[in-house]
Amino acid sequence: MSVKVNRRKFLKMLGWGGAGTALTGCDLPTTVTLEEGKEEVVSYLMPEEYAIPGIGVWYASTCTQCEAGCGLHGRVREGRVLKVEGNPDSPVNHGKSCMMGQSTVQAHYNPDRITSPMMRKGSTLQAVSWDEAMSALTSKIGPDSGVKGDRVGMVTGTVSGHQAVIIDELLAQVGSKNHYVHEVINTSVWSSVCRDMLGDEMPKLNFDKAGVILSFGADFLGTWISPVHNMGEYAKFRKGARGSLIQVEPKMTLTGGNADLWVPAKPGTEGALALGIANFILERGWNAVDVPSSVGKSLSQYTLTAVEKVTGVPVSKIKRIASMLTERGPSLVIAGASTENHENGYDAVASVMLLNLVMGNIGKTIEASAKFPEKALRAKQGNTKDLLLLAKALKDNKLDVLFTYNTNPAFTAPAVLQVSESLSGVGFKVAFSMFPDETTLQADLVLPIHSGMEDWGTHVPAYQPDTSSVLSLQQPLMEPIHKETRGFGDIMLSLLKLRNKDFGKFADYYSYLQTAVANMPADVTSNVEGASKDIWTNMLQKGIVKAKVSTNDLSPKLVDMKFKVKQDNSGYPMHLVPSARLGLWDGRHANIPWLQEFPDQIAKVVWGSWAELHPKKAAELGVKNGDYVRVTSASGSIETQVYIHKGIHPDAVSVPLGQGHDEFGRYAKGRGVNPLKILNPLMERRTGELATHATRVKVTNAHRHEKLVHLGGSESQVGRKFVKTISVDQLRRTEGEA
Amino acid sequence: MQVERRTLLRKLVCSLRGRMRMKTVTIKQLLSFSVLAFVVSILPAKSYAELPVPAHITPPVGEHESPVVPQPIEFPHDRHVKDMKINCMYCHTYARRSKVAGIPPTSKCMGCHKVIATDKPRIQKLTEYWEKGESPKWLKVHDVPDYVHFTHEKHIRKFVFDAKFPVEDVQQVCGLCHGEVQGMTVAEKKKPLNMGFCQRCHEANGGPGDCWACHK
Amino acid sequence: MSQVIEDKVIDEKLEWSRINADVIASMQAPRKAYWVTVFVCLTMFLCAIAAEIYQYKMGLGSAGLNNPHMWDMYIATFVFWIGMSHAGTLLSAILHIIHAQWRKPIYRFAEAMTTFSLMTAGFFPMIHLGRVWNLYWVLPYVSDRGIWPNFRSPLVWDAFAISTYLSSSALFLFIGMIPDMAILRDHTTGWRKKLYGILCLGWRGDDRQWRNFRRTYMLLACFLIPLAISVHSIVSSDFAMSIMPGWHVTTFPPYFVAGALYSGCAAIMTLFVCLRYFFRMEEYMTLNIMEKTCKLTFAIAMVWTYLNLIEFSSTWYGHNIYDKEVLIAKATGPYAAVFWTMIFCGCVVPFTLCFQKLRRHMPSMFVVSILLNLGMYVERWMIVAPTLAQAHSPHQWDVLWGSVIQWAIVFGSFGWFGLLFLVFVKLFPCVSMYEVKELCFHLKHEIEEEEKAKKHATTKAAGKAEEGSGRTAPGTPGLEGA
Amino acid sequence: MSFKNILENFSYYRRDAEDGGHHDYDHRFGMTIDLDICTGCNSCSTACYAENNLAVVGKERFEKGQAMHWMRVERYWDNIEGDYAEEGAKFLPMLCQNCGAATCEPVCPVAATYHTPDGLNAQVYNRCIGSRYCSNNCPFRVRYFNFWSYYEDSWPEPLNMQLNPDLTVRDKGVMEKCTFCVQRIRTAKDKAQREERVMADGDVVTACAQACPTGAIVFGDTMDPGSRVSKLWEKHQIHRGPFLQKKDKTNEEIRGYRIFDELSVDPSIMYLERVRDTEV
Repeated sequence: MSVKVNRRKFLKMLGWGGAGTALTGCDLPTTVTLEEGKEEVVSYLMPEEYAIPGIGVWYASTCTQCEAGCGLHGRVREGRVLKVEGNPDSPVNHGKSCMMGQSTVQAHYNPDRITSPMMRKGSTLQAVSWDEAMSALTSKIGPDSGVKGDRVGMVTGTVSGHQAVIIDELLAQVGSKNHYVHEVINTSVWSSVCRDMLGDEMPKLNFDKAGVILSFGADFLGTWISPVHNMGEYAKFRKGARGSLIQVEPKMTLTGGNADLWVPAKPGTEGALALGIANFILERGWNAVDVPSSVGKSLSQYTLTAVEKVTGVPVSKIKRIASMLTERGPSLVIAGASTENHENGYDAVASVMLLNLVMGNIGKTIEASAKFPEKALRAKQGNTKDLLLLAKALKDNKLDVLFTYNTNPAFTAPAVLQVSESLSGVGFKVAFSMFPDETTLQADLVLPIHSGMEDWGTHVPAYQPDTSSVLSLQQPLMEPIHKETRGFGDIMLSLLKLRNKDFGKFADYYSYLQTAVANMPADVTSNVEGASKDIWTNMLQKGIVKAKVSTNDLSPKLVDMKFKVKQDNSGYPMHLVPSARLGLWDGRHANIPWLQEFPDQIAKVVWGSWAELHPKKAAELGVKNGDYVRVTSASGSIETQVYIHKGIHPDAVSVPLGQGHDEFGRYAKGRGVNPLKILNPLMERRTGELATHATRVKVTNAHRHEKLVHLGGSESQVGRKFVKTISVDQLRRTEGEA
Repeated sequence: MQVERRTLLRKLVCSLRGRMRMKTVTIKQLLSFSVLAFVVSILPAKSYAELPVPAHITPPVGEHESPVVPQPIEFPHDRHVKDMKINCMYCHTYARRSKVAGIPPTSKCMGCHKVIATDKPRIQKLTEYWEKGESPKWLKVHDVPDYVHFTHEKHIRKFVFDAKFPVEDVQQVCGLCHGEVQGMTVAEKKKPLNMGFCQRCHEANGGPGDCWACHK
Repeated sequence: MSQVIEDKVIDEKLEWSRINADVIASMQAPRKAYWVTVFVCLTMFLCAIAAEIYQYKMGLGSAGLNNPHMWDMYIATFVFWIGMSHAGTLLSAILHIIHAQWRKPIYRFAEAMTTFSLMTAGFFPMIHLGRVWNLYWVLPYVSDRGIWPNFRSPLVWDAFAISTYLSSSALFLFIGMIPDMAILRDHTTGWRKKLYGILCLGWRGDDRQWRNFRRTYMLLACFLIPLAISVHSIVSSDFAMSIMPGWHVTTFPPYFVAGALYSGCAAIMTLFVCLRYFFRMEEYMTLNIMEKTCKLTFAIAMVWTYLNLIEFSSTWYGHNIYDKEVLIAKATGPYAAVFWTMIFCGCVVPFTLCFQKLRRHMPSMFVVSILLNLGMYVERWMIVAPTLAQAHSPHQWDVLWGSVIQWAIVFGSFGWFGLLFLVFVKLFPCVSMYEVKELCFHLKHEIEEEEKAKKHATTKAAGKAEEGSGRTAPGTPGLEGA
Repeated sequence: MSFKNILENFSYYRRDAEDGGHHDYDHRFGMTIDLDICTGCNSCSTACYAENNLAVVGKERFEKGQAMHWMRVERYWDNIEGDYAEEGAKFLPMLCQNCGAATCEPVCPVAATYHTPDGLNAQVYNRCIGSRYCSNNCPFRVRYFNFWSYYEDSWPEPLNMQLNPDLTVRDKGVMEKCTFCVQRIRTAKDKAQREERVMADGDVVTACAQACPTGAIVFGDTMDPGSRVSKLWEKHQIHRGPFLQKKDKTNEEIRGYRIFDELSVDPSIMYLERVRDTEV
């Protein structure tokens, strides 16, 4: 559809007066009375193209539920967005969507959204008008407020596109460099290893080209880099030559659940295993690329037996994995959360990457990615290093003004960092927020922003899965439901106007975007596809624009491998695995009823937290499903129910992220526990990331039982043919090499 | 007797709907309904149609009485339809495109009434709305239960376009379910629009008999 | 003493006028226990009402039902009450046809029981229905929507069966009472007189009326027996027609009928003991009658046990894995305790009926009959619950014990039944006067024959006596009432 | 339809009664779910909630077993020798199988559930009286009953603005189940009719199939030989009809199978066996 008029007007929502009244032709399935003359029907003031009551129209936008930046199509009827689906044009998700993407609507229509600006008066936050709020803002950080330099900070989640640009612009105007980009679920160690060893921090991974994937705790089907895209690739990988997936991790993730072979290595020893495999391969001379003898020497200490002793993975398995890598190649070896978030995570990931080098996967299954030409628009990826920095800055009272946007450090920071305590030290805290989460409620000024379906924006996925780089447009699918919310961009723009006159010419963020997009470099604008050559119209229609960029090949570089497993003889025998899950993610979606109601993919538990234990360990503790256990670390303890299964290493206890909110609306508040709270402040040595998986804990029986609320009566099929498994050779015999 | 029966019919329709909207029903309604259901089922239905009925349609049988709904503006259908001879689908323009006929956008009214009959009080009221930039809150008269899937578009297509029926007489077709609008000011519900009503017409004119064709 | 004297069920010397007096007295001054029971029943019933109102407002979730357990105790209780209703038919109709004299003093309350337990059962489909206000949709009525019930569904058959059975058994009860109504009309005053006056439909007791009366009664009896059988077969088809393991059983119809008669007899024993005590009926509800009832019960119990065994073994030796699983789960799974209770109460307890001492000892009989009833109730529940708990899809396995609401309503149903019954026996004679008179008359006659036979003890005379005992006696004792 | 009609066409109705289902089908919609590439990620389930106005029941009611997920992803731990689940978990998206000879249909006292000419197993909400016999008689246990009135609890303002107007919100006392997104089918049919053509493969995609990130779910008309679904059914030798599948002997290990085929209910969903590399 071609779109000319201003979309806001275009998306005008038909009269909505709460229950009892229905929209023109919209038989909203409430239980409205059917006596005639009870329902109100309101007509459009002006007839508008494409807005026929009773007929749904699809508009393109971008998903803001996680950082992957999938393209969306939203179904709009009578001016209300009803459902979102993937945007087939987007190379990120090819028209598919995950559960979080589908739930965008519930974030948007959430009953707990903040509906008006709030300002701290005394100890409480009170609703104020926008004028009051803005004047307060101006007085605090306007040009004549005297606030300058690094005393101003901004905490955000991963940002990209023009939001990133204006954030930078604002900070530049103020003269501050404190942009803390924080994500708990990140791949920063992986990225830095890739940068050092391959020269590309987000290399393109060809799952579909791989014959065998060896993944060290990378939950690429669930939470790693770009889940929806990965799942699409995974399907190809399974369908084509029927590759095999080997997953090495302490706790079975969604990916582990789909693996052909799931190998539980002792938590924190994955690096040793990788080197062991590498060593074995070198010994056998299976390596596709010959490596300098120095490396071979340093590897030689990782003999199979030694590795078995360290990792607890039997020699036979190590051999088999090694031979698989060689026979079934081309292979792809990746590493994720449970490998990289240790104090020696960098070394571990480097050892994993070594395997790729040795097997000669570089250029085959790992390729250079297409970087978006405009550097400023590229994604600023979140990490936990910035969290530590922020915590430090707060402790030392380095900040007078702090903006928070799209992040919740008060929830995600370990208790020992005392982020929420020391936040009070900051003179003026401004929260751009949709929901009353922990951080927002600590702010002095709360600015309610539009939801992802009401706001304008552009996104450049950090992971570019295509040969051409993509910029994806986020456009409103409907008129804001709440009158008092504003777009993030609009607010930032009005702040910028105070300091920089150049921005004066933009009425709102919409017009700013329009101009900015139109003035993008030639290699973006030149190859716009579609009927109309006008890039803006094209983006409105397609939701994305692709930039053909030339990628230079990766430059593999070996680094010296020495992976030491840290011996820990403190009184904490177990490893805490704060496992992320597709759904609640890092806790940002805990206020979405759907995502609370959907069972965790592995444990199938709903509406709460649980601790996963291995049957052996459970027997030691004398607990059964539903019993409460106390998980104690050096820096705190949590109490939750156990779920016992064989998908976890006996030395590990896994507590999922997402629950344990003190605030954050009716659906999230006071539900479950937050494992991040009891993490020890350990750092990854090379990158300075927070080593989230390094915390040691002890688990004790709390002698309390409650029924574990989870899906499914029997955990076994009891001989029924529900899911039947056959082996690959059977498959080959019947269907041949597809 | 006739009146008796009308009220009975009406009560029946209401209780029918009261029940069907899947809300609990009071015992009283319950009893009265079961009695009424019996009574009505044995009463012969009387058909009437003052409008000329299009030759290709067997008209649906049934009648309905209900109080006139107080609309924000007492819109005179009779004037527009009878005197001005304005086609239904000129204003209710979505009827042939969507499941709903749609209330005409205020701009459409103003299209004429910027100049026509501007001195009339009702028009002045309309103009007020227009100047305020909002459209009047009409009350829905012809309503089917929420679990009924009815599309104007299909009916218009079958009975008008596919049947090569002259579009200028479309009112005869609309009238089958909406009564003789040319005789009313604001729209009144003259037909029961309940399941029996639809059912009979579907049987007579070869409409779908599948439950899921109309129920959702 | 001879056979006739041995097991004469009642003292033949009872004056007919005294019979009238006793029975009428019973209706006016029962023991305290009666009033206590009435009160208890009333409270139970009121609790149920409260529970039902709550459930109606909130939805069936409040009954604790869930996805696998779409049905639970409501249906079990429904089947139980339907079953109970069969005893009356058995006792009055069947025994009437085979001229078992001893039924006469007790068949009246048995019939009452039939009617009332049916009335109780009738509630349960409604209580259990999600949208009860649409109940009438299961009946084929002419509507302008031209839609009909689904005649393939056993639930629709239920609707027909139960309504027919209820109406006809009520009629049977009423017809049987007409002569007594007349007697009461003549012996009572005030509102009772008016009431009975209306109910006796101008009974004068002349020959024509008696002839018609007996014909009608016999006719109804004959009609009722096959009906009763069919009703419970249809109820059984609610389960047998499904594909669920443990429900899809060929022997269910006979099994259900047997179970029905069983529980009915057990119930009769209970009520027998109660009434005998409440209304000082020792002379009418004699131990001999109790003995006969017990023997009958024992016989039926054995039939039921046998059918159980058949069902189990056919499942055990069959090759339907799902059925087998359910059977094993019943015996060993979460419901095992309940299951074995059923086996104990249903198959073991009846053997106490073999001992004459016990049979003639009312308190122990009371306990035994209660146990039998319990067993029969549990049996119904063991049909419904375990199957749903462990059906085809293991993912949906679940164990359910019902919520407070559900229990309250189930208990309340007993209260309701008790209430109806107690009011009835207070209002109408729980012992059929005219038939007792008949009984005495015949007995007297037989015994006279005995005496004669004794006097000149010749085989021929003896033979005559035997013969005489068989012959129905002349005269219409009913006239005495008039 | 009237009583006269029943009498006249008795043989027709009887024939239906014998082997269930319909006889003059326009379409027979069916599905294929490839358990090999299904990752059990719950996207289908979410899409279903979004499309079909499914109620969120909350923790307490979920515990009671009263959840309303038409599309549930079952997870099985099975035959695990040794200490670890080395084979991973087994996932199974379970939804109404829209059986051709559905066991739920004959037992409904008011014919609220019946077979449509599209081969769908219909549930007419406003006709349902809530006897729950259908659910009891469903071996898959995929029918969900509204044990409570969910409207207020599940969609507090303004969440109810998301409700899909193309189908009702069911109130308490009504049985409901997966409809193969009949509202989408309806729309697609109308569209095809408007454009005066027959429905083509891909005109209608159910919410779950649309969302599935791995494309494990394929939906289509099994009567249209050109459709992807019928091609798959052909390939895996699954045929319509309430009987046990006869597979050709040469390769009896073909992956297609229908759950509870031995019950002769003729499910419309073919599952493809999960393949795992046992050599690893």
